[in-house]
Amino acid sequence: MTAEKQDLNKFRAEVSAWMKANKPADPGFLLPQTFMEVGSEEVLEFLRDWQRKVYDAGYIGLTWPKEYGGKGLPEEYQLAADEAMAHERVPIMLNVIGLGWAGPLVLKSGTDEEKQKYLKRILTAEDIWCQGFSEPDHGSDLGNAQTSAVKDGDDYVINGTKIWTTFGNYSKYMILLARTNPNTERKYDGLSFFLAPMDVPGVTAVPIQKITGEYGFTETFFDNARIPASCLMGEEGQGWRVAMQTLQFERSAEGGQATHYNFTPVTMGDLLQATENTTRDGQPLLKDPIVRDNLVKFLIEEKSLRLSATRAEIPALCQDYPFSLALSGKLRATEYFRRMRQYAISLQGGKGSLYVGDEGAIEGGFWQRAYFNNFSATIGGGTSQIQSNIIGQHVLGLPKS
Amino acid sequence: MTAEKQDLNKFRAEVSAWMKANKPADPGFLLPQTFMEVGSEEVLEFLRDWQRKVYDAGYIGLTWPKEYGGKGLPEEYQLAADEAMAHERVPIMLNVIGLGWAGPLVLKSGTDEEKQKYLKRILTAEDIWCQGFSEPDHGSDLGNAQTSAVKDGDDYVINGTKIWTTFGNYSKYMILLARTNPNTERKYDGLSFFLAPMDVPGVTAVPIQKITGEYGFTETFFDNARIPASCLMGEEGQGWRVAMQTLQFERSAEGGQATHYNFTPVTMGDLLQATENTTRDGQPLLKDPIVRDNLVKFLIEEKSLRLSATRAEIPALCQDYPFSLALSGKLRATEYFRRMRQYAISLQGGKGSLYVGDEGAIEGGFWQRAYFNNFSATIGGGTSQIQSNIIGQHVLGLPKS
Amino acid sequence: MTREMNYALSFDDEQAMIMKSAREFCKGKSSIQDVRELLGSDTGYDKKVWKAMVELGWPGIAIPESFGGIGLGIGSLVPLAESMGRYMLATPFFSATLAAQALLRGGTQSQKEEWLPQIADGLIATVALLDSEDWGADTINCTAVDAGDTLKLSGTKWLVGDAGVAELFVVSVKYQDKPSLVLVNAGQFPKSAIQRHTLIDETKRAFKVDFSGVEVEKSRLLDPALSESTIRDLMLIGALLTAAEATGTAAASLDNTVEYLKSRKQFNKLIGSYQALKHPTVDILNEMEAARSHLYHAATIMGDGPLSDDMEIACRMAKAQATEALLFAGDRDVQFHGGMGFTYECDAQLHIRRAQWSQQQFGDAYHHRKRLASLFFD
Amino acid sequence: MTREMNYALSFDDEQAMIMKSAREFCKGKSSIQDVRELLGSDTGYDKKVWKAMVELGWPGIAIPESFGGIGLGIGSLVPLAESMGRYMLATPFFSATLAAQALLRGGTQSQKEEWLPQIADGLIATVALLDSEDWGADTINCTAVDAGDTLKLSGTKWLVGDAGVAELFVVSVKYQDKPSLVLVNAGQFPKSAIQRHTLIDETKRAFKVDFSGVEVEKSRLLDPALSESTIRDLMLIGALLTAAEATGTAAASLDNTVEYLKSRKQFNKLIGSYQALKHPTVDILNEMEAARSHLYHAATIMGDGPLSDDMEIACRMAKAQATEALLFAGDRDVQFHGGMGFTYECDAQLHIRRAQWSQQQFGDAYHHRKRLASLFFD
Repeated sequence: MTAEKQDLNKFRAEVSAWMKANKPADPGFLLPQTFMEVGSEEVLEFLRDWQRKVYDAGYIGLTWPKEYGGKGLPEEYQLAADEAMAHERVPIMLNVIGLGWAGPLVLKSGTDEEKQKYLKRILTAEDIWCQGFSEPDHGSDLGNAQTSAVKDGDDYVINGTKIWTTFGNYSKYMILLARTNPNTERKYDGLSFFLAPMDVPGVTAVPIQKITGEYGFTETFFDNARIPASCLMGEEGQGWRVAMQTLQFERSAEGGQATHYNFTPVTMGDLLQATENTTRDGQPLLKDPIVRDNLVKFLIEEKSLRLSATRAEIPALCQDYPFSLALSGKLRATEYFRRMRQYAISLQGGKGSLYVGDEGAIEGGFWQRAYFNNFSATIGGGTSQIQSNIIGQHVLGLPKS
Repeated sequence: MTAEKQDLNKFRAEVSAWMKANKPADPGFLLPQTFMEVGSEEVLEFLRDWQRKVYDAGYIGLTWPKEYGGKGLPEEYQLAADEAMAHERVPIMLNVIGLGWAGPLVLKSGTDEEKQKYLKRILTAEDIWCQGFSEPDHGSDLGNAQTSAVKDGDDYVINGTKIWTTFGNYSKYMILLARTNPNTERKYDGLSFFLAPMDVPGVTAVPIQKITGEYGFTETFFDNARIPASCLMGEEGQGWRVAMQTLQFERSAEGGQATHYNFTPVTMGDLLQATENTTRDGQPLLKDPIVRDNLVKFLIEEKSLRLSATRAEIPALCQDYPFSLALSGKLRATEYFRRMRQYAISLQGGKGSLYVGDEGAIEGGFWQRAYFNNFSATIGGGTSQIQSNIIGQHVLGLPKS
Repeated sequence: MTREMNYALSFDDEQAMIMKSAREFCKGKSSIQDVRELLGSDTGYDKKVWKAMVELGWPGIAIPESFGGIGLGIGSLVPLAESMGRYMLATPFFSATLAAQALLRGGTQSQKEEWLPQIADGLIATVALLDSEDWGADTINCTAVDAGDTLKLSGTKWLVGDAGVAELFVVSVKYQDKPSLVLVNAGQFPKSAIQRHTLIDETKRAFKVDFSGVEVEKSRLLDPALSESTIRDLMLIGALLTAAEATGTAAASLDNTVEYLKSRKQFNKLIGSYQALKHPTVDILNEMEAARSHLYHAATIMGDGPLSDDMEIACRMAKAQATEALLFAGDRDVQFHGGMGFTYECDAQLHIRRAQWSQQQFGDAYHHRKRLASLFFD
Repeated sequence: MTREMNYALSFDDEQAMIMKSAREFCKGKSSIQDVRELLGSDTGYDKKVWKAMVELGWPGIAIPESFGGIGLGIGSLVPLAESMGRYMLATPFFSATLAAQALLRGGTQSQKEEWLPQIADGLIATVALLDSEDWGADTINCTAVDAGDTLKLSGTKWLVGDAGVAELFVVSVKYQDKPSLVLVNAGQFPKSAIQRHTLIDETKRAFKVDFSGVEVEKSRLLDPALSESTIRDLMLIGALLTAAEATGTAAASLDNTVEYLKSRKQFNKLIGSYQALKHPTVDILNEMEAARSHLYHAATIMGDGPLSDDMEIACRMAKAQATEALLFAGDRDVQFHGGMGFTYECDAQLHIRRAQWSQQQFGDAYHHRKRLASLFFD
């Protein structure tokens, strides 16, 4: 083993030990599996404290430069810390848009002043960030965003509506895609990108109740909201390019994220554990041949997802369709989770009709909520149907639909 | 029970008894399940004799007028005879295009001369008929047919190529869709419909080898083939309407067919019988819980197909989506058969890799051949994908794709 | 498989009339706004609507005329349940109907005379059958033991529909080592014995009921000779009614999806023109239609006597097909609404939640297929 | 499930080289015309191609250097088999490889020394394992009984690959009530004992072989202590190689479909623009890619010793995933070619037939899932 690898293993073990020792006690509510499930101040503050604690311990922002609150370590260290967190199944890191999107963007393209201003407060979760790309009428068609930004002296005046803003009502800043020019030939060329403050007059974030009954998003209205012109990121008209760059961070196609640990993995192991005490036809569920067969199908699929993620990093094994694994990862994983969670509920028998809040519900209704919440993954960031289009066109070279 | 119903039951019993007594002995080759599987003269002559025999016994063409070889009975009698044939699983009636398409068309729209000339010889299978709608470049797009028919004196001169002509090489006549006017605004308005003789110079039918390795279709070439102008059915330019009318006969949406018994139903009962002696993990197949579950799924589906066919005839039970059952019947049945036959093979274990001709193959490779041949049903007459479009548009009112 | 499959499906004018009036009634009384207003309510239903339903005679539609009902048999319940599902109309109808069927099939003459006319007149009754999450368990954990002249019950039942408002409970118990049914009045146990479940389907009301300590007279036992078959038949009838309701909701879900596909544009095209949405929507239609065919077949052959094998097959197939169809419809309803579908405001949530509910009532699809396998292959 | 799943997947330069040269070789030697020309031939393969393969050392690639091979282990067979599947290149490679693995894992030292170098040099050998259609039957019907100094065999084996040209057979028999393996030379039974199967996959050659009456010396028994585990391991390695080949053919089928979707027009549009065709084709890609990931994982962890649980899991998962992927790909390949797909002339027929073949070799997907269930849940 190389010295480097030894160091890494030691570090991973250290993080694991810390997590084991410091993992917070059961807060009495279902912990969010993703950052889109933070529906109350109580949950928010719980996770804000936890992120701060992990940051103070030195386990997020490892690749960011020391002068901005990071540690200047290679990517492998952050991956090791993230792995350790996933392994210990600690609560997620809260400030996802800051840690994974805005932060890396500022780090890559921001001025020194911007870096000073924003980065450390992202790591400490003092400033929560949100994202304003989607609009009510153009869910899948980001390039068609109509929210306007009109230059007026030293300000831009923003008008329009964004939707699916996670933390819209808790955020200090939004990464905002808005139209500075409505008359360009290509719709993309009229867009600009802003690091917009949310605490200015004219910004209203109205919580959206989710299918689960809980909250987690807002619809965000801009009514002549003035933001300083200095908030513009890049040049006017480059907004689409900056946004696409930002999406690359989301898709993990590029490094620089302060952590990847923004969701709690839900595994077949969890499912098997959850249904351990369930019976079917008077027998333990796992004695039922058809249940077994279905579970094995899911195990095969889960394993293939893990293996494919590894294989995507080995170019020699991706020669036929070079972008296939990278582009299909989201589709495959989110659809797998949808089916797996749906199946998990079906295994619960009568208990499957109980919901979060019922004392008889299996794991407090975890699987019901997990199934419902998973639609944010099969819909958000490009629906599964759009993902299939992308793969068909960009991997197989099929004509546009 | 009404007197009428008693008569019908008596008649059905009579047909059954006759079929039992006269069902031909095993000819030593796999009997065709559909008319698209007649790949040799041997099979053709066997079925021609059989149809003749059934006709002579008085069990097809029952609804056709007596003067044209029929019996002038109500539709119910033919349905009863067809049911009896299906129940006894006798070989199919050969001359499908004649009995089910051309015959009803001539009966409905032909002149008395045409009726005299064609109808009885359809019933006796003396004249085999075929159908020339599809063309190589417009499989699903019948309205775009390019085979030309140019009036020249008392003839039309035909040029072009038809494909998927069942019995192309055995037929006396073809119902032919050809373009008499290439310059109409709507492509449909340039088409005309002919009862075309096949035994004229310039017609060549080249057998197509099917995926099964057998024959059953031809590609039919017209090279300045002259047919009498009197072959035109209806007026020039009405071809599309006549063809659609003819397709109605195929879809059984309209009566008048000399028999509906043109395929051997393949049922779950057959499958269960075929796999009776197969073992899996050293046990009879039907002891395997997952096999059982899958078979029950198919049984539920098979039953729903039968029930839906009955329900389609009861308007009060089809109020929400009046054409739903009628338009989805083909899609549902053919896709069911595809999956069911594919599954049947999967149950065979090692024997599933044996094919027609192997002495160890289950039922002589019947299921393998049945699965392959079924693609003619999921492709021909509008692919399953096109059927879904039709249902989406015409039943649900969804926009065109 | 030597069994001959029964394919009977017929429909008379009376049934057509019921279907028509059920649809009109439910449509008129249960707009989606009405449904949503009731979600947070205590009882989950509108008393005025229930009263109107009683006036139409629906609670007694399958109760013989000799016991104060209309006597149209179980077949008449299918179109009613389907329409209720279609408009998500909630009332104690299902609970009361199952209780009436329990009495009709398993009660003594005097019990029938006492209770059936009351139920036909709108008395809310319910059944308490489930001891655990496992619809397939054939043991009964709740017990009745002799205590002098009375019976003393113990044990807790799950998912007892409308227990909060029911005045009469038909409870399955083990008595003298045999499955038995016993009648319990609401007044015979404290309110605290009833605990409302938090259900995934917010239009429904079901409760955990602890019958421990309840004492009833022996005359409250249903006919011991019939109890076992009555319990079996109740489970099948429950499955059939759930199937009918689920099929109605599948159609509601389909309509909701189709409406959106016809009006929402993305990339300047109506999204319904995309085959990725259109074709699965057609599949939903087809699955729903298959369920309806199974349902009307069941409605055709069901009768008042003990259920035959054919009837059992019909109920189980209908349940398996209908709840699978609704699971599929509800799931796609959410997905195809995109971001909107992810909101509580979108009606897709009502359908996907109902799907999870229906799936688990009276046994899921696999439960029924397993029993069908035994009927066909053993 | 307390079992920790093994997710190892790595790849070194040597493997990259093998993969590259395998692909080039197969592509060069096995055009679709070449494949079609061999369909009707007696042996099903081109002797020149086999000779070239032998010269490259492939028959010995997984045979240790000490026995005349290259010693790259089973992992090296995966990319070879995948490329053969990709170009549907037929040779006795699989048969010979399995026979070599049988000897390597279960043979005595002298048997290894005698035969492995010969196989590495191109001797055609094969295995005869199957007694009936049932890959899951754990009884062996073929027997060996003592007849003085020799063993006398009886019974018939199914689906013996390349038996028409094989010079050496490794045959599973019941001997002294235990599963055993025995070596038989082609010369030891009459040609009439071999009967060629008519296979659904016309690129393959397999035979029914009646070993009844064959007498062999006792020295032809493989090591009795190892036979049971060797038979088990052979079934798993056979499954893995079938999976690799099937995955290659799934990719061939995908390419065939994509090619058509990119060039065929209907209603004036390239048919690949229709999502009804495009999205299932993407699904095929994804299923095929999932199979590849399982395969390379298996290739990463397989070794020359008895198979561990992790290896067993890897082989079974690869087989289940790969053959399901190919069944799906082949079926859609035909369907999406429309009328063309229904012809023998269209290459889709090669893929759908291969799919049926692969499905049934060394156990179908369900067979393997059932055994995985035992590993995980019992």
